[in-house]
Amino acid sequence: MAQFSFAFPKPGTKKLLVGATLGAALAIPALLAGLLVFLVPMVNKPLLDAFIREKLGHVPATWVGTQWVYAAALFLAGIAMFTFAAITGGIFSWYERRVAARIQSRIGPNRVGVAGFLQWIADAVKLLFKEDLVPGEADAMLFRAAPYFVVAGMTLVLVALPAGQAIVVADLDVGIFYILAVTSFIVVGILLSGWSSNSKWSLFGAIRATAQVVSYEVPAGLAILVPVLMAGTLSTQGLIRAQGGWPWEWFFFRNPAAAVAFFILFISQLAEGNRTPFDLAEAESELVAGYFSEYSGFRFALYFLVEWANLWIIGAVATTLFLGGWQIPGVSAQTWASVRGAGSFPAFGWWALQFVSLGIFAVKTLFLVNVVIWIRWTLPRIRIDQMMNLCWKYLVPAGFAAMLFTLVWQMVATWAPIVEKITALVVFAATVWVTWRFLQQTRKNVSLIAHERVDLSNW
Amino acid sequence: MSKLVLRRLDRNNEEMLINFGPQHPSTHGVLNFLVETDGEVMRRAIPDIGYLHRSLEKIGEMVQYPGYMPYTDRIDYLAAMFANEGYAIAVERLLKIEVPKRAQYLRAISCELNRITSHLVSIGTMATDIGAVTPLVYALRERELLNDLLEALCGARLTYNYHRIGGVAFDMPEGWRDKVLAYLDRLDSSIQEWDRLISTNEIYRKRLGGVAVISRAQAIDYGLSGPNLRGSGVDWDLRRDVPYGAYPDFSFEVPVGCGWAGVVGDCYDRYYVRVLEMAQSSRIIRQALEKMPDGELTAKVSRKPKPEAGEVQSRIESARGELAYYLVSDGTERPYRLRARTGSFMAMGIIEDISPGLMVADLVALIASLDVVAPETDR
Amino acid sequence: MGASAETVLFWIFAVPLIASAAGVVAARNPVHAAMSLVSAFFWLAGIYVLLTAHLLAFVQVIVYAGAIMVLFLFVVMLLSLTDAELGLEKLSALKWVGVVGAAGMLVLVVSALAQSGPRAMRAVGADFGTVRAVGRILFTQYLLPFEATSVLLLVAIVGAVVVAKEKI
Amino acid sequence: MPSGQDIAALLPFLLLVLGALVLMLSEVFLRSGGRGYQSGLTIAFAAAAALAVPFAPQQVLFGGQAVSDGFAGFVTMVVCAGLALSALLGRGWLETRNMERGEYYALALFGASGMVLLGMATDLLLAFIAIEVMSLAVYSLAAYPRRGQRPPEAAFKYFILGSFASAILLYGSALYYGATGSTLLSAMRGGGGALLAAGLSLILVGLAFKVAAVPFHAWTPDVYEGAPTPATAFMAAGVKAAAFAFLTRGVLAMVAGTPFAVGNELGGVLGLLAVLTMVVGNLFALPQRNVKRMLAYSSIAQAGYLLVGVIAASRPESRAQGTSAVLVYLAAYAVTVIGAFSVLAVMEKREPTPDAGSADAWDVSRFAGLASRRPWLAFAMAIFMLSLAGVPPTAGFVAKLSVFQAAAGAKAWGLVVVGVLTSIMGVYYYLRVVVAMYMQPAEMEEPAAAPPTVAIAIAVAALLVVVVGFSPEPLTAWARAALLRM
Repeated sequence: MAQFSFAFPKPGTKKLLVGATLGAALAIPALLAGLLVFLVPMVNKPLLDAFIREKLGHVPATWVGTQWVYAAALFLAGIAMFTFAAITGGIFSWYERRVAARIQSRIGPNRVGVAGFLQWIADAVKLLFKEDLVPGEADAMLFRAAPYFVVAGMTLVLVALPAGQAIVVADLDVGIFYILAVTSFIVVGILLSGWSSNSKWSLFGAIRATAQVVSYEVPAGLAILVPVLMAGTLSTQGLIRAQGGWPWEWFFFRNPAAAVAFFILFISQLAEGNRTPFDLAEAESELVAGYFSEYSGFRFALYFLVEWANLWIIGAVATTLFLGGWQIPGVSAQTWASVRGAGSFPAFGWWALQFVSLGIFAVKTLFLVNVVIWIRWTLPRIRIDQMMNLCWKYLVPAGFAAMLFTLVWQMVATWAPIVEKITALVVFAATVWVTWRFLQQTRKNVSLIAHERVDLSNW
Repeated sequence: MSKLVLRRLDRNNEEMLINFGPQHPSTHGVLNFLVETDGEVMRRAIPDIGYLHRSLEKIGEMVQYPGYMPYTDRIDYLAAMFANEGYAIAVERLLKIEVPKRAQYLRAISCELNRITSHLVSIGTMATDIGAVTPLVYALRERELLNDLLEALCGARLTYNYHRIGGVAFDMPEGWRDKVLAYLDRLDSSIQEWDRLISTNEIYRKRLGGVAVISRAQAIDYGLSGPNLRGSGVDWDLRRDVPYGAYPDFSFEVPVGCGWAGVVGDCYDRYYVRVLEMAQSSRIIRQALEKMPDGELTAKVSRKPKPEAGEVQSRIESARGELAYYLVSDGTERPYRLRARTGSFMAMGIIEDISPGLMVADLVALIASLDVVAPETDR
Repeated sequence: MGASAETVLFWIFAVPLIASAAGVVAARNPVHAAMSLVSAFFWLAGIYVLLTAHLLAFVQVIVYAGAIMVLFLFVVMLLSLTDAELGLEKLSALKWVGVVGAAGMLVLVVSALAQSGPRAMRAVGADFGTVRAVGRILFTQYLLPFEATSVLLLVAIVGAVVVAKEKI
Repeated sequence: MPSGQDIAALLPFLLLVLGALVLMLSEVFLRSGGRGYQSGLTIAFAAAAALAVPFAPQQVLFGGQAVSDGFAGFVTMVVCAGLALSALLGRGWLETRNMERGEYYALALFGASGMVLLGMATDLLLAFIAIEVMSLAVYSLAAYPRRGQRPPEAAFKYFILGSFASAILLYGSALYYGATGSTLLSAMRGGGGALLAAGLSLILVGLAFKVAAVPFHAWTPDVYEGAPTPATAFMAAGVKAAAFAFLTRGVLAMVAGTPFAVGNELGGVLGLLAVLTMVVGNLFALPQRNVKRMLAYSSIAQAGYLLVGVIAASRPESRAQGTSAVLVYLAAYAVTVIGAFSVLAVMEKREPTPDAGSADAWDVSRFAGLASRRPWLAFAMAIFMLSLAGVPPTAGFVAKLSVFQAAAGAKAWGLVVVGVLTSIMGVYYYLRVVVAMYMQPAEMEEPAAAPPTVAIAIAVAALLVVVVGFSPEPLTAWARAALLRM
């Protein structure tokens, strides 16, 4: 990539900015990880009790209104998750622009901070200061309310979405189903924003988005059923606990149908998140900006916050269901228990392992986030009838087939567990080989561009 | 919107009427389409032109013959060389001037380079209109390099004003020939990269293949020309069939649509004809650079030419189809009448009749595949 | 959590539920009415959660708020009725009949409930409302209605397509 | 878990659903060529379902949610017969209008499956689902010809009011569940209380709508008139049979289990409903010159007579007599009304489409002088009219006689008197058609020839009506044998 230059009036400014960037780049992830690891597990009541008892030296039962303390802890954990979503969303916005620029042989944002790292803060501030316009003739109340539905749908998902062994706000019995359900807030928000804008393009986009999301919920639901059948639970943590740390213990490899289901889910999530090649709802070249054409300022920022925070959700859901979640290779449930120690408040090693599990989860998720970004900047958009065809004629039948196959497969696996082990290894080996071939082909394609890269800056 | 267009709408409430433009990301300039849709399917799209009308033909009657040359740049700012050349040839015919060989070669080179830049924009925006953003950037990257070359040749990146009555303005700068040859090498591999990236992309082929098919007969009836005509399978190219300038000296092929991704005459054919034409342009430029004769840059032309009364027409193969100038002289130093027949204007005419039954997303593909440029439509 | 927090939560869910239910009836704009219904569904889901019927709560959200109401809104928005088409607010005789009928219904239900009085509630099992428990009961005790529902949905789809088709 | 026996008992229902699926798939895979096979397939599946009835084990199914007994078997037979006859009618009617498609028969089969299930249901939840399967199919059938305004309008009216009735039924079921802790009809045993009474009355309202009892009948004339004639015939025969089957079960369960009995609270309501329905149905039918509308009001009136049978069945002393009377009436009415609608289908104005502005499409004057032009058709129509009026020797007479006998057995003399008087009133408007056919000169153009399948349907229906009229014993014996298990 071409080098980028800074031209600041005073040398001190540059140093300051570099420092700020580095500080932010280190501090923000550390802050997020700390928030997640220390605050979120505290929602667990025994853990919080133990913390108050052993670290603060109080007996919670003697307090006035103990349950409000628990409620406050819950609230704090919720705030932590929202902060996490907002900050990752912001960083993803910068990251996607940099990746897009790299793909397009551009430089991308590079003015605010080193490599433009603080660009997302600048953008957020700019958008907050812009006028919050409501078009005349728009249904002002619904127009104002619509973005909150969208944000609520995204935030509520995070409640049941794990990020580590004990890092989940609420390990619901209906976990993954809850995630599917609260996502429907987003549809309502989109529909409202499109209609209340009183613009034909907005309505067009909203209707496309709704048709798309409602349709793709079906294959997504079917694909989710495959790991659910394999784990025998809907709880997100239960799903992860049913998998293992090594790749061949992941659901993705344990069952050929699960691999298919992974791709069905991934495609459906792209569609539900309105990402290319399914970005029909905000198709710039057709619908201007789709359902949020008329939005500006703060509310516009909310849509984009959701769009990028959604990246994390796409990756995290797929990781949870198919890629072993936070499971650390070689660390079993017994290890977790022994590291935790006998005391009611866990020992240091347990907290350290939480960090590791968070790291593993984040790496897998971020890999999928990268894939989503690559796809977005590579593929054209499909047409609405093609999108519907793909959903109803291919993904839904394939989802059914995968589900039925899994039912049979579970019986076989119970009858002869060795079959599952062998399959896992075979599928894993096949995946490695396919990845290797893909990389080779990519190398070849790159080398086919015979001419040397031209320096754009001075030619 | 103009009353004229409104009068043509017989509306019933089942359909939604949308103004597709004049401010719209994929109208390629200031165009408007009145789109009647029934859900995603269009009943029809009525083009509403004139937003970029600048009286260029009338201006032609006000200025002297050489003074009009910079105005021709504005007829089609993406392919200004052709507008230059067409006007120059028309006036030369009026004055009965023979253009020197070297100037003819330089005209061919500049025009073919311009054809490549124009087609790069066309296919790049086409990919963007279909939803892939990256290919546009690749196309523009290649075009920037080419613009550098054209800037070195004539001092401008967009409105070249390079051709003169009787020849061209400047000779090749030193070292320019090698830079062009180096660029053409790069272009050939870029086209391959382009094919891998987008032309063979399954989604792209599905989006364009079989969409908005213009049959051979329709294309001829509606007066389509250039790549749009050849996309419909008509083997017609003025450079070969009604040769002018230096073109008889070069050997090249004329790509014709043959249903690469579906039916002959669909959007993909029109798109891919352009991709192939870039390679042919490269071939022509190589030959021209190789055979470049020495000689004068311009013929002897007076500063204030006063042609005899009469009328002429010139036809050239522009990037957007046949560009024809019709000039009437009354013996003074200003034209009595100047008229430009442009490819985009003719292409706009077919949209209303092809659009019924297409989806809204297909309209975007149709407009992009016809490579309509607003200034050329309105002039 | 103790009883008091639960009570507070109950009121947090119940009051807006009634308010949005009233909004459905009172709203003149059909989109506003539909949105009130959506919000009523969400509050109702909250009450289900309070009753430890988690699965039911989220089924409620995904099916009603997520799918049915979205399609409903879809249609209402596409119709885009103007004020003129919606008609003026008039209390015609038929409306009075409706009011009287609704009042009668209210009296009937309230008096019936009042007469039957508070009854001892059975304590629910630990797995009450869990996916496992609901699934077990659906596939044993309610197997026949459950499977018959699939026929019902199929009929609904076929019927909708037949009715909506432009020509036979 | 369901046993093989449970599945075997459900076989009629399953066969009808299978038939619907086969017909839908046939439309996908056998699109080319004629569609004559579709009505044939429908009849085959109806016949198979009917044939499965005698083999169904007589037992309580699925933990008491449904029951397979003689009563349900009889209702299944009636529904299947109605389905087969209306499929024959549908074939001719749809083909001449070039709108024959697999969906029509699939929907009819689905509707029949709902009716069969409703006949077996002893659980409010299952009954609700069955009612919805039946109703949704019938709504769509009513809207099936999308030409003109009338069918969609009729279907829409039916749909809105029907959904409202379903909602009331559901609300009643919820109160019922609140009172008893179960949706099973048997859960009423020992129950009582105001909540149960409220629930039951709401359920009754819902069911009264489905059987078109006054004052919940308002939809009937418009829907019967607007729906395509074969669909109307199927609707009149099948929906009535299934809804009455469940109503009978419900009333019997209530009488057995609760202090509410006929004669005091709800029975009085039922009696009032019966009287109103008989009187109002017949009174409104009197001035109708539109034969289709007249038949609609007639079907309301018939619901009144059936209610009399249900009331009789609710009394312990006339239980067996009452239930068998209801069954006989349902069978007789189904055959007769399909026959009548078949003749009407032949006679109705074909072009332009039956729509607003062509109210005379079914005017009685179209029948004028039919006897001289189409003596057999006129003869069949006369038989059906006489049967509807309850004139011997027809099935209608047998049905009315058994209902009134049962009511007399229950000592419900008031109902008997009202029933007989209104029947006599009914003779007037039924005979108007006969008079027009036999005693008035022809005014209209030559009526079109009956398509062969419709002719078969008319012939079979007429034959059945006459045979039952002359020797009612097999039918009544069968109905008596069809025991109702609680």
